[in-house]
Amino acid sequence: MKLHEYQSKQIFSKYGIKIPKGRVASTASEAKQIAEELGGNVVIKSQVLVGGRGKAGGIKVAKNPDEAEQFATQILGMEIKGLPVRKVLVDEAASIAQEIYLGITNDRAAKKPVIMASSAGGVEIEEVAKTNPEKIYKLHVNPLVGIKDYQARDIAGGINLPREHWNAFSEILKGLWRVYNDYDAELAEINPLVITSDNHLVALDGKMLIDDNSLFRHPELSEMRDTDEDAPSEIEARKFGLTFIKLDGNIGCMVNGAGLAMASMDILKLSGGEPANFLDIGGGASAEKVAAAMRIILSDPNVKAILFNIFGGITRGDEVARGILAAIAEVKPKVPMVVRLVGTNATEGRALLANANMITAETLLEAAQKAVAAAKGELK
Amino acid sequence: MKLHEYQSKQIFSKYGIKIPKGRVASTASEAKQIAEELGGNVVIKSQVLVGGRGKAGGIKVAKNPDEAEQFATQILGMEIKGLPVRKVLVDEAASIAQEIYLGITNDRAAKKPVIMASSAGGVEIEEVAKTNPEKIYKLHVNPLVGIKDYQARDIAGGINLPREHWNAFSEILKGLWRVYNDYDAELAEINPLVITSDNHLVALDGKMLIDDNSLFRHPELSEMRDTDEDAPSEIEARKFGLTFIKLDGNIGCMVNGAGLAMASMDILKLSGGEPANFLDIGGGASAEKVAAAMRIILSDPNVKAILFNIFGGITRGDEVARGILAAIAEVKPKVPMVVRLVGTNATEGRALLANANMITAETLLEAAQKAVAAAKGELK
Amino acid sequence: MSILVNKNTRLLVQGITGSEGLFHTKQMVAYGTQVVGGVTPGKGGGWANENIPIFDSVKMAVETTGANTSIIFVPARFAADSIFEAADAGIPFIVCITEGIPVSDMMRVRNYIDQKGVRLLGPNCPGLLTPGEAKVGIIPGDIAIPGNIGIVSRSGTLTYEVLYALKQVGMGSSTTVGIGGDPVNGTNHIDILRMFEDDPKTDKIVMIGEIGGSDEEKAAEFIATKMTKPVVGFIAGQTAPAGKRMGHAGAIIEGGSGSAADKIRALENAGVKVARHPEEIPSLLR
Amino acid sequence: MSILVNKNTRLLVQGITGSEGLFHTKQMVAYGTQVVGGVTPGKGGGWANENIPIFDSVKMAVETTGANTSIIFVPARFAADSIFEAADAGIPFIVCITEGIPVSDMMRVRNYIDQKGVRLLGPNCPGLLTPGEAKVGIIPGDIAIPGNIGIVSRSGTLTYEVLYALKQVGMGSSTTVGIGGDPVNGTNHIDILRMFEDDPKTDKIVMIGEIGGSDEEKAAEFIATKMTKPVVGFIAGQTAPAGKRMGHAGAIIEGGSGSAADKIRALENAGVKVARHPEEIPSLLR
Repeated sequence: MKLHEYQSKQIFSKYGIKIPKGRVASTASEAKQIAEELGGNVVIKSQVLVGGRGKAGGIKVAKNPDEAEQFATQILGMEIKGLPVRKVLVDEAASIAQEIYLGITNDRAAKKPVIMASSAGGVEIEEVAKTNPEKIYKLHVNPLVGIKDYQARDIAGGINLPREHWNAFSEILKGLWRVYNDYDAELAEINPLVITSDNHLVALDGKMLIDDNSLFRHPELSEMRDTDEDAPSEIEARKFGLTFIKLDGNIGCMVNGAGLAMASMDILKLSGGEPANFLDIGGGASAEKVAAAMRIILSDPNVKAILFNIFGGITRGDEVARGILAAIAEVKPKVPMVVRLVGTNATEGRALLANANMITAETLLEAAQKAVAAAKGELK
Repeated sequence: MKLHEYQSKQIFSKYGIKIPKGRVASTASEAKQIAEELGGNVVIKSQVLVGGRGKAGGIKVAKNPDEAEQFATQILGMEIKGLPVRKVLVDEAASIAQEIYLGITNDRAAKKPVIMASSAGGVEIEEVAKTNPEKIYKLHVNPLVGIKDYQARDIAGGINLPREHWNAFSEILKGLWRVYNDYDAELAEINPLVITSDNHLVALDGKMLIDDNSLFRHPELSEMRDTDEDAPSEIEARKFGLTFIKLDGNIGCMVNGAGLAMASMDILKLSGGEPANFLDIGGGASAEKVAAAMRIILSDPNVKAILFNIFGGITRGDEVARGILAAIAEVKPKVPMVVRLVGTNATEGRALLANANMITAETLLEAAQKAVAAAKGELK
Repeated sequence: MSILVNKNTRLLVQGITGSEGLFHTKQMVAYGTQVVGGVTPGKGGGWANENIPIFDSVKMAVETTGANTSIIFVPARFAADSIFEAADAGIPFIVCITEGIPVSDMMRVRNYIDQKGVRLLGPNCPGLLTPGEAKVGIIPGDIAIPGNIGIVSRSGTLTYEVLYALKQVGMGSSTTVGIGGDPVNGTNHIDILRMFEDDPKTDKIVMIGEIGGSDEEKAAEFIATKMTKPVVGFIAGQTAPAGKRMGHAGAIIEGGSGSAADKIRALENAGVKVARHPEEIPSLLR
Repeated sequence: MSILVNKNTRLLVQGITGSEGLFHTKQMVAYGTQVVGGVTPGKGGGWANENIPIFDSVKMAVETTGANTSIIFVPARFAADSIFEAADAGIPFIVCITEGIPVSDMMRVRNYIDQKGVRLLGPNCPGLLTPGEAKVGIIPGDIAIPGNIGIVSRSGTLTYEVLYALKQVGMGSSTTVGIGGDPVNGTNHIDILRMFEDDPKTDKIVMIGEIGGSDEEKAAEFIATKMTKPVVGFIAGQTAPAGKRMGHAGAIIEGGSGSAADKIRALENAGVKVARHPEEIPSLLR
């Protein structure tokens, strides 16, 4: 899950990393009041979970509280990349001498955390990676050992940071390392980390991505989740432990296993159809889960047919069949359904579904082709 | 350095390990008052830094506050193995179903911390090691990884702890592990860890040894140091960063390097003398340090001669010579002094000492023999 | 011959008393796999599936049974510790079926087991199957027959699909290995490709990849430079949108890299025939 | 020939600008050791002893100078990190002179460098000397001459004593190694004995131990079973009281074990001639 800038920075601050004075506001008048408290010269920053807020006009510098109110009104009325702005962060404006990038993320190839830093801060790191890859300094950290002072110095030297800032930089990096670890972050990023004109190091912007698999260790974070970026069906699916991604096609898919679900989408496309979703019901799915999955698929009015492709392994065919039957009884779907059931307890499952008026298929290709035909109304 | 039982148990308690209710008292009336607060049935435990307090009569169970006062009076008047009892711990008496030993210490051969546990708790672990070595269950922990639940279960199973206590035991062991780590302990020990008759696990006694080399990380511990067990000269030496151990002979020794200091003592003995002390002035000793060392040696009235054996390496002969001269000027020693100076800057050192009226020697054996003769008054 | 598991595999099941653990233990036993013991802390001394002894710890289980392979079915929050435990107990080959282990845990695990020389398969994988010899995992045994094709895959059910398609045309597998769909795992495509290259019973190889990471691209380079045996490939996720995790934690197109198109191109450049859909694989193997 | 250091040693000095570091750097340079660089964080770009470049990090120093050995003079509270830094920078042989490093730090260091295959000598040691070739440490160069005697010792100045006594009678050393007096260190007696056994320039060996631990007892077993070259021994601390640390953190008789008498007995049983005092060693070597 993604954290908002203001949430990330509050966490950074708890770990000793200096952030600008500021608070979050939901209304323009709140923003004005915060600006007054901060002395007037502030930055109004939209809090949405996408990049490119600045370019979209979602970040503005105000010279006084009235301007702050005016900008906050504008920004709180915006949508950025389709996401409504519900909150703005009102931060004391900083006087910037230099902008640095500093981030820690998982390097899946190296199986280690990697620290990335660049003297070209303030722009997205992917952008720097494309245009000035030599400006990104990387260092891997052994997760059993943690970060050491010499590594912090190595990075400081690697981005040509003036020596007078090495100690402060080292403390910030060690703080960020603890954030990254304590929160099981996939990314903990300060961009920009600025050297102010009075020679302080301040985290002007912050970003954190948390590993969803680790949320059992961080119940407090689940409450901070902003679901604006997710389709309602995706939120509903998460409640049931299902992985669902809404797409633009008209054939609903219910598959067990992520790889097979992707392959099923691919083969639908290859057969001339368009998948309405990615849906992995996961390993060992229960009948209840399957029923929930079916309801979610059918909540999409675009769906003209459903493809069930279940290959039993840890998932058992009979359980899935029971879930389908329960969902049919409850939702009474009007669209044609193509089912293919193979593997563990598939025979039992097929027996259960024998009277359910479903189109059956033996192979995946056959199932996909039948689903495409069904969606076109050529098969019922 | 050693911590007292009450100090160790207070630390354990901070880490979630249950200890008996109780407080420390310096007077019998205090002890009585604590006993009253605790309901009367208490244990009075002498707080001295030696083992075998029980056998020495330094631990007594009182049935009521008056008895507590009476026993406290007795115990506070005792000396145990030469150490005066200045404090007693007054603990609520526990009803004991089983006594367990649990300790974590450095295994120098394995280069790893080792957890030791035994169902034969309540006696010294060295005693168990001699009489029932099979009753001690050992497990090494990788210091880069830390302790894991399965290791705690392994130990619980290894000492045949009833399963109902495994979870509580695991929490205690993990707490003790954090104590051991956070305090850079050489030993963190609960003995006995008791199962009370109402089925709780309580640390009835506690012991901690802290690595002196780590004290820079624990300034608060230095203040807790009880110096009763050390000779005054040893305390004085520590202030100057000198390693000094008082012995019973009459030849003071000042040597650089622990191994050479031991060998110098050995060769004195071989030559028919008795060393008055072990003294290593360490590597790179300054003139000030050498002067302090000389004052400490001369503070012992038994000392009839001094042997200086300095082999320069990181220590420089000229610095040592300057220290000796400064000390002579200040202390004006009346005992004969035999000096042997070799190695780094030895020539400069010998030149400095040429006029100091000292007995010189070329070899260590010669120096030792001259010192023995000097102590007998046969050489001046 | 075969790779990693065979008739001599002495298997330990960690989490044997959980519902998935017990279900698949029965399936493995039915297949003929030597399941020599199970571990569930606190239940040591009992029995699973009538005659499989349960132990409190892997250490005790190994001492008693001589297990040389372990399979893990314990819940995600305890699974990383289970891998540590197996590695500490001297198990040289660990298969972790569990899905949903935090990446931070897995990075610690990898850095620990690598220094011990322990091989991990998974997590979030279906395990592996040497048809006719041993099933260590959850791949349905009846969909595969013995043969000369080595299969390595990031996806579980997609692997079944391939085995099933092969069986329809009478083709069998030497060993089928599911390496799992997590971003940080124990064994990657190259590790298995190398074993297949060295395995006399394997003549051809099927490699199934998916979007995310760069494992397939590296495998392509390995195939081009180090392999003599023919490889047929398939990459799932050609229709996957960027920036969305397709179920597997590792299946995500990030920062413009890891797309199916890139991987297919890399494989084709390495001389790999890439199937358009799983059921096309048998014909490409002829 | 010699062990561990020779004319080709390219030495880096960590903590080169400290007073001890600089003093001994000069001594090592004067001896003829190739000191190729120094490290003091924050002073990179400067020079030590006129022509030795100073770097901010070991990594930069290694990249620039090709150093293959490092010696550490930094204060105890930073020394463990300096060992980590050298190991991470790819230095295969690290000598740590620093005294007073916490044992907890050293246990982490050992468990880390062992997995990297890095050799550490020390800490709390005088380093080593291959007379006429290289001095890496603080052993005074002028007290030793080249020869065929390998010396390994837990004690610094006691080693000087032996070298000095040998020189008086015209005997020299192939390499002299001080392993240090800490309870947890990098290299032990056996490691060095094995190297001497394999070193064609070494014909006889002097092993100097002291009270505490069981290193000498283990070395005695190694000598009895694996060594063909004669060994002369000395154990310091025959008059040391039990339970008191004799200066070295590792020199303590604990729980009744680690006494000089035990060690001498073990060595004598292994056929080692044990000297009564250091100056007796030359005659026992004849």
